Amino acid sequence: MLGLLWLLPAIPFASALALAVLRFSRKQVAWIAVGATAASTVVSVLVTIAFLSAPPVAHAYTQVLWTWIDVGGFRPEIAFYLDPLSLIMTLVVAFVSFLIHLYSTEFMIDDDGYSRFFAYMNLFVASMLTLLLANNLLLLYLGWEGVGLCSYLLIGFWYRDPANGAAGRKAFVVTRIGDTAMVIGLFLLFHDLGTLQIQELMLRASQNWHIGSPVAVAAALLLLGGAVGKSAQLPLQTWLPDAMAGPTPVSALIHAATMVTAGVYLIARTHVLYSLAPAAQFAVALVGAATLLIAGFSALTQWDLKRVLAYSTMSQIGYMFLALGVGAWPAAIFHFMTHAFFKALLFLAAGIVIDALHDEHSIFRMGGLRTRLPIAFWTFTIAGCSLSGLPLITAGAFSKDWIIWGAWSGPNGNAGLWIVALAGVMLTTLYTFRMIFLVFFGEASSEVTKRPGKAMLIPCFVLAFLSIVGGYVKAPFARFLETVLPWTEGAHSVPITELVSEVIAALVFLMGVYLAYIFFLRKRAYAAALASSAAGSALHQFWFSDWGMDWLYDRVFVRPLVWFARVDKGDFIDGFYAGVARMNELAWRILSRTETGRLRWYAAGIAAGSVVFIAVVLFL
Amino acid sequence: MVPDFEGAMTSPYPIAAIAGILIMVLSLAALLIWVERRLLALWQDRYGPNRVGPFGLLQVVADMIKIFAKEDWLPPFADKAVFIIAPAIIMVTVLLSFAVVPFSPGIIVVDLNIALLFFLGMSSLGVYSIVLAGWASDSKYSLLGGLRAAAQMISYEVFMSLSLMGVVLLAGSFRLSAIVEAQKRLWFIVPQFLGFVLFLIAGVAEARRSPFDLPEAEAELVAGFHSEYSGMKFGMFFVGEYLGVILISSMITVLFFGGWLGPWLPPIVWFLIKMFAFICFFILLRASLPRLRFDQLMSWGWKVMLPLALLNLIVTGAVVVAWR
Amino acid sequence: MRRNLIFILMSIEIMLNGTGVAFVAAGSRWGQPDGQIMFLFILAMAAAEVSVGLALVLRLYHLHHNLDADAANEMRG
Amino acid sequence: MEAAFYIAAIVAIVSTVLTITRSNAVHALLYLIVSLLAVAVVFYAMGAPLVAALEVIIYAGAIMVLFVFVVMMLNLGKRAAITEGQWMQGNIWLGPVLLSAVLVAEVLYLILRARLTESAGGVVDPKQVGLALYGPYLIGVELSSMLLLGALVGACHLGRPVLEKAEGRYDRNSDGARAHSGGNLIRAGARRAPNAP
Repeated sequence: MLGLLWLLPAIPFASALALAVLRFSRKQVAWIAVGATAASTVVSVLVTIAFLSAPPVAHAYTQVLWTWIDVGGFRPEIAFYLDPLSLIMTLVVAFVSFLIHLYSTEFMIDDDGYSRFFAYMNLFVASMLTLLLANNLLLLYLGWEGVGLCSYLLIGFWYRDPANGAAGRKAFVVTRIGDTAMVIGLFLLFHDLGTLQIQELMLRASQNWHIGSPVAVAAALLLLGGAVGKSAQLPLQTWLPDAMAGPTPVSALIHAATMVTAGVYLIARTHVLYSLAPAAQFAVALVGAATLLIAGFSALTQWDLKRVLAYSTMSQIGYMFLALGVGAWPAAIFHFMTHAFFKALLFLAAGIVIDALHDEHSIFRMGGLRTRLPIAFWTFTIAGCSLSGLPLITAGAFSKDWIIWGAWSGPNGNAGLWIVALAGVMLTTLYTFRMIFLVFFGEASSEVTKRPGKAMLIPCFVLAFLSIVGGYVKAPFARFLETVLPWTEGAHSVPITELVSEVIAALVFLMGVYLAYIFFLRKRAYAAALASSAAGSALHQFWFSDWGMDWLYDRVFVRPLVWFARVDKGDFIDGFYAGVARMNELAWRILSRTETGRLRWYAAGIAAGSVVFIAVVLFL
Repeated sequence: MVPDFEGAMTSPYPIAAIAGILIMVLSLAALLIWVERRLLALWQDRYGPNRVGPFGLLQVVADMIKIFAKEDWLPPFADKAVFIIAPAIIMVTVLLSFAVVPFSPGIIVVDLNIALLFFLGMSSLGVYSIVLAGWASDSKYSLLGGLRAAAQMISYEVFMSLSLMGVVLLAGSFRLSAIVEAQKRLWFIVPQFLGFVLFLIAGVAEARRSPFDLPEAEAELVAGFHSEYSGMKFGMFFVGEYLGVILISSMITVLFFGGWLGPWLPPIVWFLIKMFAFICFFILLRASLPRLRFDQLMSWGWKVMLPLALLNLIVTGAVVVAWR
Repeated sequence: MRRNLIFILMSIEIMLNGTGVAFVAAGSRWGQPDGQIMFLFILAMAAAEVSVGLALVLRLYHLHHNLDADAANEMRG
Repeated sequence: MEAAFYIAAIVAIVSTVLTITRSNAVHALLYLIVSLLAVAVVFYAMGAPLVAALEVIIYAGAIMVLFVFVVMMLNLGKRAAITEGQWMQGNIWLGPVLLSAVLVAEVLYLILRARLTESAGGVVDPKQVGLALYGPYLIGVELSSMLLLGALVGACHLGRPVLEKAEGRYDRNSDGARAHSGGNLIRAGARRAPNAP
């Protein structure tokens, strides 16, 4: 059964190819695309069953398909590696992708590029699964770039509007910065350790490098660069909000299942390396904590429903980074799973709302939808509660509490990170309930023109169910992951217990809900007053523009570069190339004299040439 | 320098074999003229030739006398040399093909190691007869017939060769006697059914029999490529067509139906029975099917038959590889 | 001197065939299959060349109503 | 077999010479076919049966049929043969003959210089050829398949009736079509179609 592993990425890839090359009717397209992801899901379930019923040796299974490249000592293979970590990731990715595909069949039904859309989506899933299952970093990088390419294609899916194309380009270029760092990291690893095969690499790293050695720190930081780019963390987070230009299911796919979690996966996969480089690991925690706060504040000020969700994703990924940074590895993966469920659901429900209101994105122009879109309301609320961590009954609460607890008690945890994590809970709750109150409560302000059909509702129900019960598997989850990502509490003395941390988090949550209720439902005037005061308005503007990051980058990088390029336009190198071109032109002028267009002339030329050639061979 | 010219089964008396096979084949071809007319009549509820001799058997003799006695007319506008060569080519190529057909052990002129390729080569040369006849006659109907023949032959030859490669793969040899021997356990019709169907269709087209008789389509082109022919030259085309039918039937027998293999009866009898069954099938085709349109013929050949032949070859190859 | 495109193509065929004979002869001189393989490649190339060449000839004939190679000197530099 | 080889070789040379001296295209083609068949016999005598068969099937059977087909389709007639005869006269022969003479001299010199030793190569089986073809020469096979595909597409493209159609629309003034479409005949008429009566 485990031998079916290769089918996981192969099926969506084949389907993507078929959809891109051949022509089908809309119905066929839907069947093929959804069928491919469904088949992938089935395969991943089968593989999981096989893995659980008869765990392979050392809890890892490798399937070598063929040798990819064989140059010198460099011999990466097309090989898939299955261990509890990649198993869980694959399962979640395949399943959530399947649900999102199902949802898209209805959501995109009126779009011209139906087949193109699903070809990209399938390719996206195939790349992500390749990334997850790769047994060496090069193959992982292939999937990594495939994911980047597909995100570019999908964000700019409605390419007729130049703004969308620009958003796609931005996502591509910004993640490219991270990718470059990652490639350099790969070079460094290969140069020092002589392999890219992940397990082998980890083994050699722990043998060759002592803890805190500069090479290990450099390599870990470079990989972190890649992860930061892909996962939209500080300082490369600017592409994610703009990525909302794509269709809503794409946002769901990017945010919930694929792309942004790739960075989390990369760090978890190479966690041995980070254990060897405490400085780099602490950097991960810092990046996570900073992003968590910054994105949370920004989310508070956005008016576009999808942008709020985008910042929320950033901040939740920040949580995962924080968990990775403090050494609470399984907590990060657990949060990835629950996040996949509720964030996908949030986007899907938001898609229903946006679709129902004629493409209206502004939450200030929504309102009172509770009664008119009850299903969207309930699913959105469930997902929102899960996101902000409604204690005891939602999945998000379990994973988040674990991270918060880990921020204190993990190997690298401390009180400061713990407080940041709690502040994050506050922010999350505030912006989530701001959304819920503004969109679904209050008086109605716009007309509902469309109601979702079955294909859109079923994924929502399934995800809502998972957003609630997903948290109860925490204990077996941790046990299952133990072989790959051991969870150890820090050795330092902890004055509080896990229970206390959870209770405090719950209190913070309640406070957040209350504040949101006051500001955004009961007394909206307060919020308005706060925002319009001088300091408040400046802060609002600052947060709204993502802490001025885009402005900063524009000033620091883009403009100087453009200026330099303009100044440097006429340097001597151009002269050299112009000279080459001129010489070619001259040669062309001379040679074109011989181009008479007369066949006999050419034939004579060939004959004379062979005479000369043979003569040269003969007499020299 | 000298290649392995003679296989295991070549007749010990080559001259006798040549003479015997020639006589047999030619008399069969002559007989076929009568058989075809009688069978067609039977299937179309008519009498057919029944006056001359018992069952009209001597009709053939009468026809032959007529053809021999007719004036051998050369059209003044024709290209004389080519006009005369053309009918000879078809006789030569078809009769040469018979040289490699293993009728039964010992009754074969030469058991060539590339016999199948030889057969294909001869059948591809046969087309010149039609094409050149069409060109040399210098009349528009003939020319059109010749053009059609050229296009048709090129199109159908391609998948004809390809359809046979499955058989070659299974038998592992181009030698026809080896192919027959390889069918001792199982006739190739079973594993190569698709190949058989393709070869059958290609064979009908190669023999220019209805429904693929477009080069002479009497309804549109008078008599196609042989409009200007008469007398003995016309007779050669006429007999050549029947020889072609016999050749294709015997090739089908050899390649797909185990050649001379069979219980109780002597090998040659088995061979003749199988061959005759296919000859009857050809005649039945003519009695039952309408003629294709030319564009249908071409697109049928290139768009349906060629991909099928390739598919057959690929699948056969895969199975053979998997089997080992 | 040949100016007829058909004849030029035929001459090319003759030359290709001559090369093929040389290859096969060399191959059989050493008893190796390589010469025959080269001939097969020549065969494939000849088939490709003839199909394109004859299609061009037909097109040119439609354009100029003769087969004079010198009439088809449209591609002069 | 020796005799067959020499006879076939002589036939091949004679018929090739006749090919290049005919002025009637079909006659030249017939001689060329004869020459190819003779070469096939030569191949067989040299111990290359597969190539001999392929020479007959593909060269003589397919490529030459294509030639005959095109010549018939052009239906050149007697006038063309006369023109051809006129083209063949005169002292235009001189240059090519001179060049060829030099070539022949060089080749002869090469042959004479190298002392050829007689050796019997023996028969090379079709099987051997096949194994070598799909073994070390696999890349070549792939390349020639691509070449053939390219030829197929090219021939199809050249044979398309699109150009005529585009011009046919402007039957009375086909230069106008050229000018109007900016010389792009394939798109000619596409622009003016809505206004056309």
